[in-house]
Amino acid sequence: MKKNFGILGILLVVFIATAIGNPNFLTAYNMFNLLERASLYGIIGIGVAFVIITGGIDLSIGSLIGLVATLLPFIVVQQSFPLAVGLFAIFALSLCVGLTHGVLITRLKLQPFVVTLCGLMIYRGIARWIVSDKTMGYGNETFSGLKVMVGNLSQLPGMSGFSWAKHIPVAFLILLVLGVIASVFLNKTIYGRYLLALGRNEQAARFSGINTSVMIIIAYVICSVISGFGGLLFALDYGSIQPDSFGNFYELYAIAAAVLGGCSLRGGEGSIFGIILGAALMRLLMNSISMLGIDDQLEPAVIGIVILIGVMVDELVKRFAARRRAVKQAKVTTALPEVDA
Amino acid sequence: MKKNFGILGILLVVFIATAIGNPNFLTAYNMFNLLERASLYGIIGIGVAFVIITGGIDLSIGSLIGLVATLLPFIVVQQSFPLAVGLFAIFALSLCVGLTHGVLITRLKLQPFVVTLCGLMIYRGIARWIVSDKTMGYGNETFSGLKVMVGNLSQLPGMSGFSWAKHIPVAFLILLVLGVIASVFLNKTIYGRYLLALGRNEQAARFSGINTSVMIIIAYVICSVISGFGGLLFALDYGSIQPDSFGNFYELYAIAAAVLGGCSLRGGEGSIFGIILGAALMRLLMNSISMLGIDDQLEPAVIGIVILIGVMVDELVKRFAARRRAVKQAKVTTALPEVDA
Amino acid sequence: MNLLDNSPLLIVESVTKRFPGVTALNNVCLSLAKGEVLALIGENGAGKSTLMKILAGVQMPDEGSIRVNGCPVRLDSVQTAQANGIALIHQELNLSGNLSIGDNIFLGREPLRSGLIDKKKIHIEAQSFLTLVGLDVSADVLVDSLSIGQQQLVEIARALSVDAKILIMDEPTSSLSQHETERLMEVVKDLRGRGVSVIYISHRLGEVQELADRVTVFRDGKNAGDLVRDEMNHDRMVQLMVGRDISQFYVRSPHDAGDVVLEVKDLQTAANPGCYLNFSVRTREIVGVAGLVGAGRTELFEVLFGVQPALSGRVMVDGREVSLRSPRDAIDAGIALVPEDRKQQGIILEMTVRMNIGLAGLRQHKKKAGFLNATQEADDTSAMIERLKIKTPDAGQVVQYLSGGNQQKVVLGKWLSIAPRILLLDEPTRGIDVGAKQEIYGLMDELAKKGVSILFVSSEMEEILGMSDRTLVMHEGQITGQLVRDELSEERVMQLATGNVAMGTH
Amino acid sequence: SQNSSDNPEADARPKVAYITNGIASFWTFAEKGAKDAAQEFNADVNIQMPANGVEDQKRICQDLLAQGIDGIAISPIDPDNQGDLLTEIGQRTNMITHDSDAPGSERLCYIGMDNYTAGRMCGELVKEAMPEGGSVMIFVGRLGQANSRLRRQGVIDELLDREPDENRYDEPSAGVIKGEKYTILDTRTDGFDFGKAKAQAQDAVAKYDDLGCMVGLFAYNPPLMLDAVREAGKVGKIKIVAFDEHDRSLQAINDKEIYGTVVQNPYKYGYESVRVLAGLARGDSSVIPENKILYIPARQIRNDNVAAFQAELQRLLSTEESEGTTNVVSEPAGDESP
Ligand SMILES: Nc1ncnc2c1ncn2[C@@H]1O[C@H](COP(=O)(O)OP(=O)(O)OP(=O)(O)O)[C@@H](O)[C@H]1O
Ligand SMILES: Nc1ncnc2c1ncn2[C@@H]1O[C@H](COP(=O)(O)OP(=O)(O)OP(=O)(O)O)[C@@H](O)[C@H]1O
Ligand SMILES: [Mg+2]
Ligand SMILES: [Mg+2]
Repeated sequence: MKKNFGILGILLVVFIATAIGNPNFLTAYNMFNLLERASLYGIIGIGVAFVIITGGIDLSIGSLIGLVATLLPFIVVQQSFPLAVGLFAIFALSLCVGLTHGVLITRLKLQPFVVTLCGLMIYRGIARWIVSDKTMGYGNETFSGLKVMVGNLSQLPGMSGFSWAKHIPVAFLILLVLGVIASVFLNKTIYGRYLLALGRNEQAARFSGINTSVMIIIAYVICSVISGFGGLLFALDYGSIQPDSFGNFYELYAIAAAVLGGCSLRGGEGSIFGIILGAALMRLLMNSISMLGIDDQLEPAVIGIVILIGVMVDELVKRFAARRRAVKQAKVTTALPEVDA
Repeated sequence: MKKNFGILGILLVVFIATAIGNPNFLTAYNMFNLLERASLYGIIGIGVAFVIITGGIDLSIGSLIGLVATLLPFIVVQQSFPLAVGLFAIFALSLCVGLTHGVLITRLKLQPFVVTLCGLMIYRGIARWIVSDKTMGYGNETFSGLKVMVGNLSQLPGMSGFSWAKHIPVAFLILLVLGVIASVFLNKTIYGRYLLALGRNEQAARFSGINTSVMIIIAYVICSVISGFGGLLFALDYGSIQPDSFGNFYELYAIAAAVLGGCSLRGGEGSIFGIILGAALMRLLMNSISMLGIDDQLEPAVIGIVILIGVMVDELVKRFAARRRAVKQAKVTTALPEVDA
Repeated sequence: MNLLDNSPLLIVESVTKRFPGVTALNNVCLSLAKGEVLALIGENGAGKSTLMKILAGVQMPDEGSIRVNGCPVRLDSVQTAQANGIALIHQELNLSGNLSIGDNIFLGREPLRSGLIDKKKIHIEAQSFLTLVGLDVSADVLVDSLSIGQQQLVEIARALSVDAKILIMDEPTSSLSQHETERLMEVVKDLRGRGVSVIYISHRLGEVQELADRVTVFRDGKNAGDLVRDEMNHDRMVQLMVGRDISQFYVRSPHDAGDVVLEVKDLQTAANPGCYLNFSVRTREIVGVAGLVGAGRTELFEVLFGVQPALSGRVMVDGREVSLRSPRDAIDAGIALVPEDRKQQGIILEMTVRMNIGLAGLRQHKKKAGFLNATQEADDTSAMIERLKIKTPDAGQVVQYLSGGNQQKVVLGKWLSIAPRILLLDEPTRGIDVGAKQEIYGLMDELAKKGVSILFVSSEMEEILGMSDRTLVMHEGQITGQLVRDELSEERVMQLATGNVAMGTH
Repeated sequence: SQNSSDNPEADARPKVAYITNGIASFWTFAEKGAKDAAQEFNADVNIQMPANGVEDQKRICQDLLAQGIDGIAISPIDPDNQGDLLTEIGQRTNMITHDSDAPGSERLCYIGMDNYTAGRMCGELVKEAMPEGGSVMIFVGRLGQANSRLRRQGVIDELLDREPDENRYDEPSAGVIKGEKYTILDTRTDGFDFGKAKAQAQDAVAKYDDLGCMVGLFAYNPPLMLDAVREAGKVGKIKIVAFDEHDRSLQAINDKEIYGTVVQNPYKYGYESVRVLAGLARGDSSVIPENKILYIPARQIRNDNVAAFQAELQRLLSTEESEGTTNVVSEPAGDESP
């Protein structure tokens, strides 16, 4: 958590600055929206974190999201299968995608960047092809039950009585649950420990009796399944899906959130809390840009600059801490010899 | 060159299959187009190869291309500066971009993926902001001189007499020249040797007295300058620049070409010839898809699958060769002990 | 003894260097005369390598001064160090595996012809240096395809090619066997004869005694004393290094070997497919495996540990055949491996002592539905820290800040915590100081007494002679002989290891 | 690419191509029209939707030319700057433009409407929806393409009662544009990212207490704007004016949640393009009108005529369904329009 100081600081500064700049920023309506967006992107950020921790990467997330979101209405509305079949199909698809990535990476020893770059292209092509580039929609009655997931807490059974529940998105609850599970998995189970270990030094992990291939495959499966689930949430929220562009660049958002949150792309490091912060910061920035009336065109530049500053601050904080430790050490060692002598 | 067998094979197969499938494929017109496209993408592929060889990556290429292509007409047409000023400005810009990447990566020890991901966002934002998202055009008279670079050889001074010159794009000549220079640089000069050495083991290179930071910075500068130049060529060829999308995903095409051509993203490996092959294969595929009347929507999927097959074949060839070597070795060693005994 | 100039060539004065968490050098001094071979010894983490890196321009000192030929110098880069005539063979291998041997030897100093690299010249000159160090491989071969020992020889060839006035060798023999080591001794003596000054770091005190004109000893980042040639004997050196006497170095009590535990039949490995290996190990037995660099010993261990598959043959534990397709299988069969390449295969540098020691035992936590058993992990770790006397501030220390010997003990601790029945040790004391060595020997003995079967590879003749109940000798992938304790002698081992004799007894 | 049929007598049938400026379900109707015409006029039509802008469009055209084609109908993404490509096509085959014109090129004919005028029609709807005046936000996928800029400019010019001038461009970065009655607060783009489009709408609702009307210029914008307004509980307070025929937009017009929309007639674009090209291929130049422009006007849809319009669309779709080629049930129409 210590290494999330930099980003937490930036988050607070931007938050306060926007609140001062535009009083409407703090309205319940805007806060709800912000929370919901941060949650959706946070969810896919958590997914990719597992892969990043193994020292890998997944560039196919955006395309998988596009494919899943396209497939569900295709199966359920166009082919008239029951919703359960559709949901199972996209779940199975996500799982197979992750499995394939993992197997290609561990068995054939292909590079994760390459495998998932190909995935980026392949899933996009399939999504476009299946529905001939037609826009898919979630306006259908069938999906109204699922839509609770992108509503507010008061829509949940038994929650309608609480007035505050109206102001909390269900997606935030999902994020919290997922975040806690992921955090426990990563830090409290042996599998999480295996992932962290092999992310640092795969060979040493294998030499310690860890089945690193299986663990890596699991990481890719987790990533793809969470991405697929995230794709469903995004689709429900936006209602309308264009197969050729839905989800484009989402992998970069997810990776950026993970990196901002302290994941090292070299593997072996990552905090779920940090990733949620990272996703929140990115969405906050976009909201602030709107709220403060900053040029729309500059938005990508602002986000890019903030991420850059974030990682730079983190790096400098790390160096500063190391230096301070060295200085402290110096004092200790100059004190000790007198006792020795 | 040996390791380009797989991809060369696929290239030939696709080429012959398309030629059989559609006789129009081999027309001079189509060949010219194909050669030109392959050349343009080959050029940016060569650029990114330098960075990949150091074990780095440059995700900002597409955005830089967009920025450069937007800036030139902005400076020359809208602000009415002379063309030379405009050209110098985009050259200087590309150079500074590369320099900044290199410095952030070597001095601040930031990860290349992160730095250039931020670049991807920042340059896009700046390009959009400077011209307020307006489309920029190269229809202007001022650029007609430059347009020779995307014409055919017969437009070059002294070449109008040769009838064959009409069928060769100038861009192909540029690619050849650049390819030869890059190849010599990489394989015959000490700088190339240093890049290869540090790409595999930076510490070893540093301990050998190589200023690895400077070499890495040089690689990023080369990449950005070539990308900028490539951006100019693309812009001249397409004539119309939408600041918010021009060049999107080009970095992925460039990286894919380099990887197909045998560059390892782990660094230390790369053949210029292979990269050119890689770029050619990708463009050939797109052309073949058109020529054979394959569903347009499937295009990304086809490309993704072919790249995947390409790297898989390369990997299997490599393993097979290793096994054969081992077997050969075995024969030699089994021969020896019998003499001993 | 050589006649030395009065004015030393190199003087290091009160150099201090701090790292986060440690003070590696604390006011150390050192001097080196022209044509002198100075041995630098000290326990792991005493600061030897740190000082050498400072001299080679890789690191900058926090305080202190350095003079070469009487002039103060600021060695802020490898280039300035080279300009001052200083070359360093690093303790860790530093080669680019994607380049050829020749390219590595001349990396950073490539001869040019009309602006381009002169490949021919590189080849010819590199070949001559390879001959000098006794590596019989073409200079065009990629470094990736060499074994660690061979790579070490390439490193040495590179340092020789620099033509330095001061040549620093940081444990050059740590992965060399006797044969190559002797060759290196000759080279060093020859260099001395030509007026080159050498700083020689080694934990093998025998080499030091043979080679050094003078010995400087470091302890805990400080000077602990100097010894001139006449004063140099094993005990004095150890005394200065460790601060106490180590009377009995090789700890061995008589083991009465029991039943056969591990039996290997017609085992064929990928690196040496022409050879079929047969041997067995019994309980309470310590079996040494001797051989030259590249004899195939590591390869054998990796097959036994399931790292790479055997081409054919059988491995039996307790008379039952086991299939070894992964380290997991091996561990399940009761086999553990302490690998040769500690940093790549043994430990996870960025993780804590606790996490490293706990890593192999985590599977036993499965009882708790896969949740970590923090108490068990903590208990295991503190037990190991105590039992192996691991020097660490606490179990939460990151392993990369430990000295090499203590890192090695962490690897041992990881395996002892799951109580293996067959322990494979590949160069267990590589790069480890005498104190830690003795502790490891003691441990091996203790384990054997408790019924563990130990198979260990060593390139150090003394260690083989001192520790093994039985010795297997390998040559070019083949087991050329087995020597029981009574037959064991340096000559016998060398004969078998160099393949100079007819096949030994099986 | 869809070759409409593999007829044995294909030799006699002209091969023509219909090229859009991107992928959008707006073009689904054009595709339908083109196919219907192909059947009627005995031609093969190859429908191509470039996914990646100018570059893709160029590549697709060149590849078609290389295969030999009897005519190309193209919607140039950036007519001003694609002169070289248009010349190349014009020299090699019959070329007409649709949806977006390139008057300076060698095109034989233009089929479509004027985006600027359509924008002004959209502005008229805003005026009707909010006769007493107020502040307006504009949402659009991209401003990079000429048609969206023209559309936006039309809206602004109409609201400010300016003289028509297609070359005017109020830069979005210039900030608030104040007219006598109407104030254009801002224009936000989303780059076809639906998530961002929704966020932009939500942010605007949150930011401006006095927001009077939201205008969505690409088909997917209005439904997302409506979501935002609903969530804020401001339906009716904030007026919405749409563009194109997204089914949710039409439904909302029915429910009086959206005031109205401006629709083009993409079916006609496709139909007429193929008809003209087939005629030209057979040497019949009478298919081209005198002024070389086949004007297909845009229409304004309000609550009073939305039912009839929906029925019209339904008819188109049902024929399509019976053919069994494609069926877009949930989304009968409309994404970002060209
Ligand atoms: N880069 C570094 N960062 C932090 N600590 C370091 C670093 N390099 C060395 N140290 C620490 O400095 C101390 C001295 O290390 P050094 O490598 O000089 O020991 P050494 O005498 O060469 O030991 P060995 O015999 O094991 O090679 C050790 O405690 C080591 O952990
Ligand atoms: N993966 C491999 N593929 C091919 N050859 C290999 C491989 N690993 C090792 N070798 C070769 O097999 C031989 C035996 O190597 P190994 O490392 O097992 O020897 P060793 O006796 O342990 O020597 P060292 O003391 O250098 O470790 C060497 O010639 C080495 O080059
Ligand atoms: Mg050392
Ligand atoms: Mg070995």
